[in-house]
Amino acid sequence: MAKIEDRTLASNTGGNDDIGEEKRLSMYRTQVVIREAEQRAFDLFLQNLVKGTSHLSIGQEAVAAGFATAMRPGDLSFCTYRGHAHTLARGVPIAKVLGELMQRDIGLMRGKGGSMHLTSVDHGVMGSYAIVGAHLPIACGAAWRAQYKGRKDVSVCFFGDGTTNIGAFHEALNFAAVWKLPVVFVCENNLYMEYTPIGDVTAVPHPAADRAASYGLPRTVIDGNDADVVYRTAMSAYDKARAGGGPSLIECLTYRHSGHSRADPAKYRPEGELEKWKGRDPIRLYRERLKQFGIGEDVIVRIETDVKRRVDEATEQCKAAPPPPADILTTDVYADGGFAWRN
Amino acid sequence: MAKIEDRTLASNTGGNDDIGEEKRLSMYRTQVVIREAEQRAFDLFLQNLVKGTSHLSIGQEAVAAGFATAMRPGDLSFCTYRGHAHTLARGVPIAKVLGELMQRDIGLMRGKGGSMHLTSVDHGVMGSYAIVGAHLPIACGAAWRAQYKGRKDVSVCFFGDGTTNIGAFHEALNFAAVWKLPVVFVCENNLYMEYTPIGDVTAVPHPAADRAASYGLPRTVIDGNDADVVYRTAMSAYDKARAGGGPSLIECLTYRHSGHSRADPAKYRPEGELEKWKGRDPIRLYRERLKQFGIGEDVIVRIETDVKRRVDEATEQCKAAPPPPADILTTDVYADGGFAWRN
Amino acid sequence: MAELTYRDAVIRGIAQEMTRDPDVVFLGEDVGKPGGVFKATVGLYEQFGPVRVRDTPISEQAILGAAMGAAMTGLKPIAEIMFSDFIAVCFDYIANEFAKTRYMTNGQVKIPLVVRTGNGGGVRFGAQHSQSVENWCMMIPGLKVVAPSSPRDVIGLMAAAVRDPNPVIFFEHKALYPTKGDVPDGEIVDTLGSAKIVRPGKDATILALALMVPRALAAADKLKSEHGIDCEVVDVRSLVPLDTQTILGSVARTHRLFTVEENPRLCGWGAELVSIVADEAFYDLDGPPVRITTPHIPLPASDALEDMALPSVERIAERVRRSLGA
Amino acid sequence: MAELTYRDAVIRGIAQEMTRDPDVVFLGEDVGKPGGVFKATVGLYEQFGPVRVRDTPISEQAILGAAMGAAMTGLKPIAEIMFSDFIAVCFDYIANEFAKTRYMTNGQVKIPLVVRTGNGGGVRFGAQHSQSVENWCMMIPGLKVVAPSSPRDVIGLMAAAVRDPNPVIFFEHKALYPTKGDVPDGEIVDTLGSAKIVRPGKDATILALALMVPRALAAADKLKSEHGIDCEVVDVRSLVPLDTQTILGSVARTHRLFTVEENPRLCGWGAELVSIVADEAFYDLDGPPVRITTPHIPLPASDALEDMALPSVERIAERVRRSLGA
Ligand SMILES: Cc1ncc(C[n+]2csc(CCOP(=O)(O)OP(=O)(O)O)c2C)c(N)n1
Ligand SMILES: Cc1ncc(C[n+]2csc(CCOP(=O)(O)OP(=O)(O)O)c2C)c(N)n1
Ligand SMILES: [Mg+2]
Ligand SMILES: [Mg+2]
Repeated sequence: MAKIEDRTLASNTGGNDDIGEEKRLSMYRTQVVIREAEQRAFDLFLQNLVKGTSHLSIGQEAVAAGFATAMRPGDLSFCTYRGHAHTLARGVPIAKVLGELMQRDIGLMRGKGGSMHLTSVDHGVMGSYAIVGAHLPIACGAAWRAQYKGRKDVSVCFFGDGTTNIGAFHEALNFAAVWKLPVVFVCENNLYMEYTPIGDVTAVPHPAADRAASYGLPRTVIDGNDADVVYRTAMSAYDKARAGGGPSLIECLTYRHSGHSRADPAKYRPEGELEKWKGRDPIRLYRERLKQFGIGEDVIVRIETDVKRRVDEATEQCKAAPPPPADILTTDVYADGGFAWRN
Repeated sequence: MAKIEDRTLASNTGGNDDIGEEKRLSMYRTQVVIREAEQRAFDLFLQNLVKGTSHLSIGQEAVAAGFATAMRPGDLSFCTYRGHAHTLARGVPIAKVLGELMQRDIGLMRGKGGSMHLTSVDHGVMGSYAIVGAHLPIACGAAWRAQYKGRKDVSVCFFGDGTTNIGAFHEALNFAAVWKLPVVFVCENNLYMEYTPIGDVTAVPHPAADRAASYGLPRTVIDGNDADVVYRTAMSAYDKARAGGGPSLIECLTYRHSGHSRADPAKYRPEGELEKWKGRDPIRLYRERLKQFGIGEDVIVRIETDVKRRVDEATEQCKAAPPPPADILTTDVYADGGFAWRN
Repeated sequence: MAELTYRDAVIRGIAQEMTRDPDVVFLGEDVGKPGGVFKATVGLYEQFGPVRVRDTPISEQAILGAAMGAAMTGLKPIAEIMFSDFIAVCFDYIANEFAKTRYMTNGQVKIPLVVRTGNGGGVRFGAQHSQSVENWCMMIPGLKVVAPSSPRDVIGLMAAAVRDPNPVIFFEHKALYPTKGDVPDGEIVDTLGSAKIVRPGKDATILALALMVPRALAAADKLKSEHGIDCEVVDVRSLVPLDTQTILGSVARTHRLFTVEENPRLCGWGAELVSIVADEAFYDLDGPPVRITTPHIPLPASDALEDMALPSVERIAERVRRSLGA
Repeated sequence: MAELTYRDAVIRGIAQEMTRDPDVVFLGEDVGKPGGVFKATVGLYEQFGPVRVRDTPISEQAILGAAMGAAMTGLKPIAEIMFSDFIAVCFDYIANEFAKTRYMTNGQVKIPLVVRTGNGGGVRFGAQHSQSVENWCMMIPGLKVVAPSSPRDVIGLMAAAVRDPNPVIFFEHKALYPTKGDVPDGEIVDTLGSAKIVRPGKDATILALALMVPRALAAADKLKSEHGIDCEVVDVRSLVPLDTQTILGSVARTHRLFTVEENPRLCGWGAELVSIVADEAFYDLDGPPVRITTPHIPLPASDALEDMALPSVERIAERVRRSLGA
């Protein structure tokens, strides 16, 4: 990993490289938004204002920021229950995300979906899926539509290391490869399925990349904590997809700083592991990167302060918002808006 | 393929090689039994005496013969709907197999299971499964039991090329590898799923072998029409399994001479393909092999005549047998022998 | 007007909708070039080409998942699951994804797709290829579920299913594929959620579906000619939405209810219908509502045994006669 | 006698059986070293070691398939499917393999295994982690299906399930895990197929399962104290085998039937029970049998909405009161 990173840095000698200052600032902002919003979600959970379960991506922000920043409007994201990061990265307002976690009427789905199902079609976030693996074939279908209609959008599907062992993973990858679909599969390898180390339950060291050959795809493992590396990898996968070159499978090495879900104190971690990864905190790393590119501390702090303010505002907005009204309990089961199964 | 075969022949310079005359005669007999019994099944179908569907292995006999001959008593076979061959190869009486296809009371399961579900626990045939892929995890479980109990038996699981694209394949292979189970996965690549060429729907040229690396397993493709090659491959996979070395995945190249099932005239085949493969008919090939090893035509003919007689006898026995009696309609749904779901 | 097999009606129904709307696409195993294992899609590949009619790997989860993703983003896929028993290998899409996504997203995502599948017994395929699994889908909120019994209904309900903005599970009965019926010329479009009184009668209501409809009709004829019992036979056709008005209306006239279900007993669609009638038309009923079903067993392969398992004309007639005390 | 949580009763039930029989093995995701996501298997790994208590990959089909293969050949596996909603990804094993293999093989193969799974709502997990899916299993011939409501029943029915020579699907209710109850010391072994009258009464029979049992009891108390209505509450406990004697016996005394189902309406277990009672005890009934269910919708995540969806004490009481005209 260290090697990948060094190469990356070496290739970036100024603000006017392939990424450029504007995108970099935007990627930094996105990562800070995710960090602050998720940290807030955790605090609100401790105050019993976030109910149900929730799965944070603190420590994994660079993956979401890199892939989203490289997208064009119209590209589609398919996420898991650990989908707050990807949802925010597509520009969904913080209050809509926190509102859903807090089960308020202003939430993205007015409380009907909850933390594990964030969806914002307007932003290209085509859903967060809570059955492991289920969305990989679904992303194939969206990509098929693009291919069929001659559109140039790409479907990007995020999932974890543990997901590579379920049948739907295999079916989707083969299907996408055979049909040459414009879909990009992104495995966020955070070393754990739920509480079990991925290595304990997987036949190969790299759960996604070591399987790519089964689908005629190249092996790709990247440093998922370096947003620049992620961004560049994303760009080339999207380009390939748009050019009719078919799917990609990308394994991003990363780490979640918190437990699997809000219920998990993560005691199963070997000593020092968290600290080691905190040393590679994607946000700290990227902050340094910005400075290396000559961006001033004041610019960076301005972003940070602005994001914090927005998260505060969103929090207040959500706290003040009412719960969903009773009458939406039975709406939108069917396309006529209702739930009638009989006449 | 030609190359594999040449090597095989070269290594066999006499009746006293690693396989030996007795085993060879037995393997030849097994192949002829399968061929004759399946040909008979087809004739009986034309006479409307075999009902429902049936899936023949004519052309694929060497796989069944080689793997079964290498087994010890106590080793377990798990088959698909295309399981007559593997069932016969374990020594199940022909009349029990034909009887089941003819839906007679003397059938293996007295007509309750039918052609697609041949099972004979006494012979180690732990079932034929008609949902593609379902039996791969089941074979893992039987192997887990062997491992848990410290037994040395091996579970052998047969399936087709098309099966490699379903989720259960992937789950089973990873599971077997991680738990180092004594299970041998045998892919009979007969080039077609049902009517669709396997290459049209698979991302890699060798649907099983090209996926072995995903499970940390070596790539193995063999000539499935040469019973000696099959036998030797089976032996080494079984040895590895018994020694605690974990699973194997073996892709056998072969071809079915008839259609997918009795309903299929197999018009989708490119011209000349069938003829080419008939030129590599496993039985003709093995007959020549026997002669190369100095076995007399009279010995071979005696086997063939004996098998034909047995198939004739079995046919008459089945024709004379009654259909299953009404009272077994509701037996053995539950272990108490009945079907009561209430008091 | 032409006489058509149920099988050919499937082809015509799909072709009608693919001709009408270029966003209708069709995928499944061996459905394209080979024309389907039941020959119920012959010619579609030739007519609509390899871009709209696609053969897939043996990957039922990928088939349904892809159909859903395409439906969410603008296509109207028809997906084939060859035998309805195989719904078990892709049930997550049926139960958890298709059915819940619109609700969970508060209506943001719509999933207009059709899953068509060969359902039912009588063809000696054994326990894993013969089930009647309409209730597997009926029980899941968010789906629509239809099961036509005649060639005409196949076309009309297929059209209605394809045009419906919800996920629809379309059960074709394997044993009906070779059966024939008159079909009008031109476009046929039916309505989901309407039952059909296929034989009016005054002594009892018999509810049936798919293959059980012709059997219920034959039983009604037998009951009439042999015992003078005049049964009304209702082809339920659509389990969701359910035409309870027609059903309750019929029971209000006949005062007796029988369901004829091919599914094994427990939690079959007849249980739901009986529970509705027992609650809402309790005082209309002159005697106990009776369910005639396949016994609660897996289906045997043997012809002799299978024929004993499924409700037969004789069993239906005998059960009704006995209940009516004739 | 000790007070135990439902969660700890699961641990004790499994431990009791693993201690008794070395062929009992246990597998699932995060069940071993981590002690389970619901902490309902804490300590088993330490007590029985890594050979008997095994963590698996996220491969539900492999989990159930392996359990079946092991069961067929001599072990007695307990497999965990973490949330019962995930039965949808491995439903082939439930519906087509476990349930049919004994029958298809004419009794050659036996499959003594237990699938235990976290079922039900009330914990704000949303539509894909909150379903009550007992009916998904009840409808399949060849399975047994239980759903305990108390710590004591958890242990006793777990023991009965593990000792049963058939595949048993064991539904633990997630919302009940923290609830407490008295449990006798020593070995507890119950019987599958026996319902329990948990509150005798004479005015109406209320059938309930799992989380709905305490709610039905509370509703009965409310009906008694506020309206003088005396309800008999039956904890059905086991859907297959079904104790129809106890149920029909109760209805014969009370003459009214209510079911309280957490499942969405269509084809829930209550439909089956109503159809049995309506047929066999028609003349015992003094009024329509009524089903109280979750509406036919996916479950919402929001606490406010979810509480409106599941049958509540108030809704149960109100519905019974209204039906009885009090
Ligand atoms: C089919 C299915 N099985 C199990 C689960 C329970 N579960 C939720 S998240 C998870 C771990 C997923 O691990 P991974 O794919 O690595 O993603 P991560 O949570 O690490 O982002 C499990 C087992 C589920 N939701 N769906
Ligand atoms: C889950 C499932 N999907 C589809 C089928 C229908 N089907 C039966 S056999 C078959 C082809 C299997 O091909 P392959 O694995 O190559 O085996 P072969 O028949 O060639 O021996 C298909 C698609 C099935 N039985 N189960
Ligand atoms: Mg992970
Ligand atoms: Mg094949």
